[in-house]
Amino acid sequence: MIAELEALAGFRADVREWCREHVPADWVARMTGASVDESLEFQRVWLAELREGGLAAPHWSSEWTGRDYSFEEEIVIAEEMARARAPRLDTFFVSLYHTYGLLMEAGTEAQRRRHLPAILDHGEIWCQGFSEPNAGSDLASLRTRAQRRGDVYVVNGQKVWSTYAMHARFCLLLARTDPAARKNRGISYFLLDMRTPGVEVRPIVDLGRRQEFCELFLVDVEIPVENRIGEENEGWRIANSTLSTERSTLLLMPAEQLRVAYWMLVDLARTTPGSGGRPAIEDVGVRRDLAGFHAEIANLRLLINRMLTQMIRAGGAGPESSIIKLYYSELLQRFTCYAAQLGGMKTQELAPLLGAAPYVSGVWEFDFLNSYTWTISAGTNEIQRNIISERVLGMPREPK
Amino acid sequence: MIAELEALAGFRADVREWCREHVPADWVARMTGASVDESLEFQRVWLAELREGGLAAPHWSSEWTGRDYSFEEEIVIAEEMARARAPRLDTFFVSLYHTYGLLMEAGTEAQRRRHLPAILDHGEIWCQGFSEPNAGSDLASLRTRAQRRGDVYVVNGQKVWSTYAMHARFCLLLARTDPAARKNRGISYFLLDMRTPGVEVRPIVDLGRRQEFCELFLVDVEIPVENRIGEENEGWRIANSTLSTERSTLLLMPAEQLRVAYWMLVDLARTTPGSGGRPAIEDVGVRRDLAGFHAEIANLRLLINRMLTQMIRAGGAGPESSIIKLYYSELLQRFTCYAAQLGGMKTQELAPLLGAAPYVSGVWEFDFLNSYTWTISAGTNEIQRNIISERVLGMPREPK
Amino acid sequence: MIHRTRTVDMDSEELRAAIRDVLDREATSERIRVVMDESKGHDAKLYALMAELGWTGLAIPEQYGGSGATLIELGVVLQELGRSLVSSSFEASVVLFGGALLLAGREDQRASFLPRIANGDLLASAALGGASGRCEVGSLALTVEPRGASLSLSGKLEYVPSADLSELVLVAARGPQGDTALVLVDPRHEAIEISPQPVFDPTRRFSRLVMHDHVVPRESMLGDFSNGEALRERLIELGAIALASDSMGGAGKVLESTIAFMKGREQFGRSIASFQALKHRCVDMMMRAEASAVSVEMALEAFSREAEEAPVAASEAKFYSCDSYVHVAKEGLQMHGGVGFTWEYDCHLYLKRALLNQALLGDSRWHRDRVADLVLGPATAL
Amino acid sequence: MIHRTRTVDMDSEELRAAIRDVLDREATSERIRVVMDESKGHDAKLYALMAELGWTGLAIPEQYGGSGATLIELGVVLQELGRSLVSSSFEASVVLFGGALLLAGREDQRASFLPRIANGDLLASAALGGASGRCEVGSLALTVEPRGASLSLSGKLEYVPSADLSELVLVAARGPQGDTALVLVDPRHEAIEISPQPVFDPTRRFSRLVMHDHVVPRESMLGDFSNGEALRERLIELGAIALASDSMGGAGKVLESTIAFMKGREQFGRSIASFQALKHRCVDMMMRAEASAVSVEMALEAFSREAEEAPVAASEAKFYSCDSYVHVAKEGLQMHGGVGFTWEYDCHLYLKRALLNQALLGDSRWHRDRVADLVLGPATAL
Repeated sequence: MIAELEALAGFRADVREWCREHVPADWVARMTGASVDESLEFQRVWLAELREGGLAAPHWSSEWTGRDYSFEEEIVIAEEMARARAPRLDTFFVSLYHTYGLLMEAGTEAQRRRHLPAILDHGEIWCQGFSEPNAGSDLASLRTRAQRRGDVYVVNGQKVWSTYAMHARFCLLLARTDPAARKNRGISYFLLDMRTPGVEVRPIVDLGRRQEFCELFLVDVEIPVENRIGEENEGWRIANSTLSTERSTLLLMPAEQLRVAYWMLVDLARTTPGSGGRPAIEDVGVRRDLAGFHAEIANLRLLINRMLTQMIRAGGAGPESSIIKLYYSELLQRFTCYAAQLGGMKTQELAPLLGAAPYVSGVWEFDFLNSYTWTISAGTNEIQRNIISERVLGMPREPK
Repeated sequence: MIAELEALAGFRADVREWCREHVPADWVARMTGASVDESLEFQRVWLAELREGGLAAPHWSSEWTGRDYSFEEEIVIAEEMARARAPRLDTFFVSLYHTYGLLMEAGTEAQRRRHLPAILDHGEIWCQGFSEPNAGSDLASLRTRAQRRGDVYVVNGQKVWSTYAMHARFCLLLARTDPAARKNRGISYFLLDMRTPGVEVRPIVDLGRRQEFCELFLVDVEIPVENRIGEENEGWRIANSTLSTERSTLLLMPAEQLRVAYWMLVDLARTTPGSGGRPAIEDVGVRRDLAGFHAEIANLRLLINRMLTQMIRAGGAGPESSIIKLYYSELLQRFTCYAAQLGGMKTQELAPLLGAAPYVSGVWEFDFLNSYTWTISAGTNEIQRNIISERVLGMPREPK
Repeated sequence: MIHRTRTVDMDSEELRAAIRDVLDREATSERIRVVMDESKGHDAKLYALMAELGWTGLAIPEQYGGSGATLIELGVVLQELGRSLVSSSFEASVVLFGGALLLAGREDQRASFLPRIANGDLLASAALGGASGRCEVGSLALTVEPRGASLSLSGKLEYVPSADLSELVLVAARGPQGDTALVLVDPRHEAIEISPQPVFDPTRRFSRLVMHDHVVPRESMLGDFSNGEALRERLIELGAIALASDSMGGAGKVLESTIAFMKGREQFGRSIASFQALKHRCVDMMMRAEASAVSVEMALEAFSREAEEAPVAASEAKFYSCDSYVHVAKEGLQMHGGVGFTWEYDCHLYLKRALLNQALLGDSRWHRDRVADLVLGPATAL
Repeated sequence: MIHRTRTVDMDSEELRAAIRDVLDREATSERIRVVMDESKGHDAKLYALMAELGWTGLAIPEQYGGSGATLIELGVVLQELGRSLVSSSFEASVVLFGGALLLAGREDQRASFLPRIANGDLLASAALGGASGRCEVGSLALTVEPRGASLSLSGKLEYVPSADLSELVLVAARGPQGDTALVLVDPRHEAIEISPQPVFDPTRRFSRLVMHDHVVPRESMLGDFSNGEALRERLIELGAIALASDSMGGAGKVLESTIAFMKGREQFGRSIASFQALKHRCVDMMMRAEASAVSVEMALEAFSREAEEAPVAASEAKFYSCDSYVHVAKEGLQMHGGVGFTWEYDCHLYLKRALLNQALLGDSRWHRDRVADLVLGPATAL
């Protein structure tokens, strides 16, 4: 579809071949209902496998990976991974995307050398310490304090929604260094060693009874000054500029997975009796709904293609990625809810869950519940709508 | 359904009999595409007919009508008029409801004697001069000025959305008497004789190309002091307290008409070919939609019954009437839009319109377009939602 | 001494207040979580209290030890149980099993079971649907064959509510003429294989029952072959109304607690309950909850006086109220933001219960099709 | 001297800007209203300008006097015409009639008509559907019978676009074997009874054509009986894509003008564009408009290269873009408040056009059913 990718047929064939050889055929069965330790181990093995194939971090520069992929090749890799239903590297998500983006943009050479190889070669896990209990969508109102005392900052406060923090070796931390400054002016950015005394991690049990998110309690935690990123009180600007990088191809994989998931829904419709007892796929109403999802899933991919094409040609993503995230997350939620409802009592049956699953695993009720991670986290969809209405549609802010 | 009405079976039979004898069987055919003058004449004749039957203003006190109906009997009359598909008295709507409510609550005995018999016996038409071009939903910010000069107020300004003002003999007018006071504190309420020099009426052409709404231009219009209602600067309070009276049974007729309209939609589904060529009523998807409307229309009537029952037992309507107006208007809009779409190209054909029609006339596309009078006028549904969220759900107002 | 909740001249709203008062104390979120993590998922202590307070006997005639109220009052109990996410056999024992006896039980059956239901001593259930939990008569996966003075039952039953607690289950089985029989069986009998069917909603318990040539005396039948299918349909309506009641109660609670949460939650220097977009969505939630309430009330009333419109009203209440519950629970979870995604908050429990209610005893498509057939007449060619 | 709008290396967005520049001047709301009140409802002056600028010949090969661009560029014109609510025969003449010649015209037919379409001289139309404007082949209400070297046509055609302006109409007729023929007729021929079928959308004109034993030479056929139905289906897809394009253009404009209106409208001391509930709804409108845009683009592209997925893409673009247009136009009218209800503002014109687009050439149910059949295979028992 994207004209620029047509020339990459050979490269695509190689990636496809690699996936055919390396994506473990039985991983879904093996990992369904796996323990936390088993999942973690599997993620490490899969990271190593990808690294050997040169596919663990296609967006990283060749200095760290030895491979230099064009943006077009990155797109092809993401497409093929989705097509092969490869496991997501979700345990290393912050490490591979946020930490990399941050260090390349605002880190020192020493920080890069210390951390980037450790991520890629040893699977060092990072977490994020951004959200706080009383600063959900209103991130800039965070209260965690970092006070300079000589060569260290002493940090006190509480963080929440820190994914995989119980496994993490380091944390990307935002804390307030100037309480007198306006909300987003007095914040600094730190790398926190999770083994520092005073760091306590408590997992949060989520609605699927999994433990992926954590709370962090920070009591007199000392962070050496050299682990501050950028200047003091510049944390908000740094976080904002690095948050938006590398987002563009991240939606490709879930979007491709949704295309695969469409056929899972069709299968469900074939095997579920419809209202009159005949297979649901023969029900005119169900068929129309399936036609609607077919169109909407196609549109999602087309929207992403349009964004990627623009990035290939002009560079830099605009607000399109917010729009696509909104479109994707709501489509995913409607789609999975529809499936959960279509399957009747059968889909009400409790089923063991799958770690690192595609966002549609086929355990439909779980997939639906899980879709709220997309509509709530990283800025709720309500916040996204505010932002889009103001930045894209140019509508005025609300009076305070 | 309402237990209290069961005892009124005899009364109901009488009203039904009256309707059978008096509602002109051919009025829909006769009035479809009728001219403005023909419609007006028909309204006058129908008012006279109702008056003779003692049914023109069942909510008026016996002092003016010679009839003393209980609230329960009022409900029965409204139900039976709807059932008989009787014409609405929409030309006299302001006269019969707003003027009556106002004069009974805040008028002088002289004002009542002058105006109420003129309405009932001679069909005097009233209009409302509330809205202004720059004060739509934000009515309290109106700018029309009334300055006291001796025994008169001199009024200058512009009003809009004044229904049937071109036919009206009098106008219920709100104007600002104290520009220094806070928005809703400096407003007074007047009875304006439409024949006063300086009053100019310009009809607005609506989206159905009808002329029912008007603009009023007021240039140095003199209103005698005795035509002020209540005290100076008390207009806002008076308008608010009289606006809410007599609303409760007004929704009964449209709701009953929607029940009749349901069977018109079913007829449309029987006579329109569906997607596969067979009648639409055999299409499973259409059938499910029809089942949904059947339930929602039943719910509407049940919501109204619940409100009326409470009024019979405890007196006084709460915020229920806002909720019901919201529910009704959005159901009406979805229902008529659905029908317009179901009918295919056939319903796209331009058809002559019907004055004083039920809100569902069967010219579906027109009915749909016309449904916006319900969602926009007398406080848009957006304003209704604000009000309900604050007054019923107790949610805080937005900061200004 | 505990006073019975209902007195003769109490109206529905007084009854509701009395019930809510008890459940607010005895069925807190903490308590619900303890019970739902137990294998039985039935709050026996609360059930005993409910019996003592007369809730289990509310709609049972006085001659059988009940209070002689109607389904309308029983509906209030169901709404409040839904509101508090109560895990219990109430719906199975009192509504379905008790309801079946009231509709078609012989005098000896009524006399032996109704007093025990009323006093909370008898837990029982009913299995009305067929394979995959479907409701159309063709889906019944249990067959019954008369054999002299006995009946032989073979096949399976799915998603039987609270069956593992039950002394008796009323099962719907397909007869030799394609007719239907409703038969009492003892699920603990050794010839019956019973296995749990856990669902996402942790507040509910279901079992699968499998039997092969399980022989019971002919007297175990409720009604006979000639009225079995009609009775099964009435019981599906009754169950549907119970689920609609549960849904309406749940939706009302989600609305309330979401608004309470929003009022206390500050973001960007103001309570999130002051954000217009959220306010408008809350009004939509409220309208659906209000409309569900009248729809359920109508169905309860129509069913209790065996009105002609009862079948339509029951199905409409089922799909409208259950669809609304799902809508409200989805919105409620979203508006809670991050904490809505946690196990700790109740949002997910309501959403899971809403989805289960929607799927049980005929999903929304099934009930809409049923309404269409009843209101419009059957489609001639489908 | 007027320069042709398109040059070889102009991309779609440059083309769009050039077209919009012209229409912003020549197809103002005032002008649209003058034209729509005329009986023909066709802006002949604008049409001549469009021809001069090369829009009518954009997708016609250079050998026939066109620019040799593709349907993708033509789609841009259609989107912009939809955006400006242009009343003209463009869709009938250029898209449907011109498209039919390009798909299946004989060389002599192409040579005699395409240059005249390109230079704006020939107005023509196509009647592809049957009774009540339906699209399935069984609905065709015109029959054709070969009679030696002639064809005899009997029956009626409904909702033929711009037929009253047309010199020629390509009509779809049912053949004796249940096959389909596409035949050129002259609607002004005395044997053809032509009567207007006015619609709510005042920017469009349709006619009903009735004929009884109207005899035309066999050469009037486009293609033959063996490929007539396939061709008719391609033309329905082409027309559907044109309507989807018109809808997408209209939706984009409604979104823009609604936001502009809101920004200038003050209530309660602030611009109504600052109200959060309205902002969120505008974002929904925008998302639908954006998704329509890519959906239409995909359909144009797939159809122009005769891709395997073109039929699905065409039907998806039709229902998605038309449904979205209706949604956006409804919201736009509501957000305009009182003035949205007036004849003076354009809100109602967009809404009426949106509803008409949705109904024309297969409504959304029809196109969804078509997609389901193509993607899922036909339902075995319906």
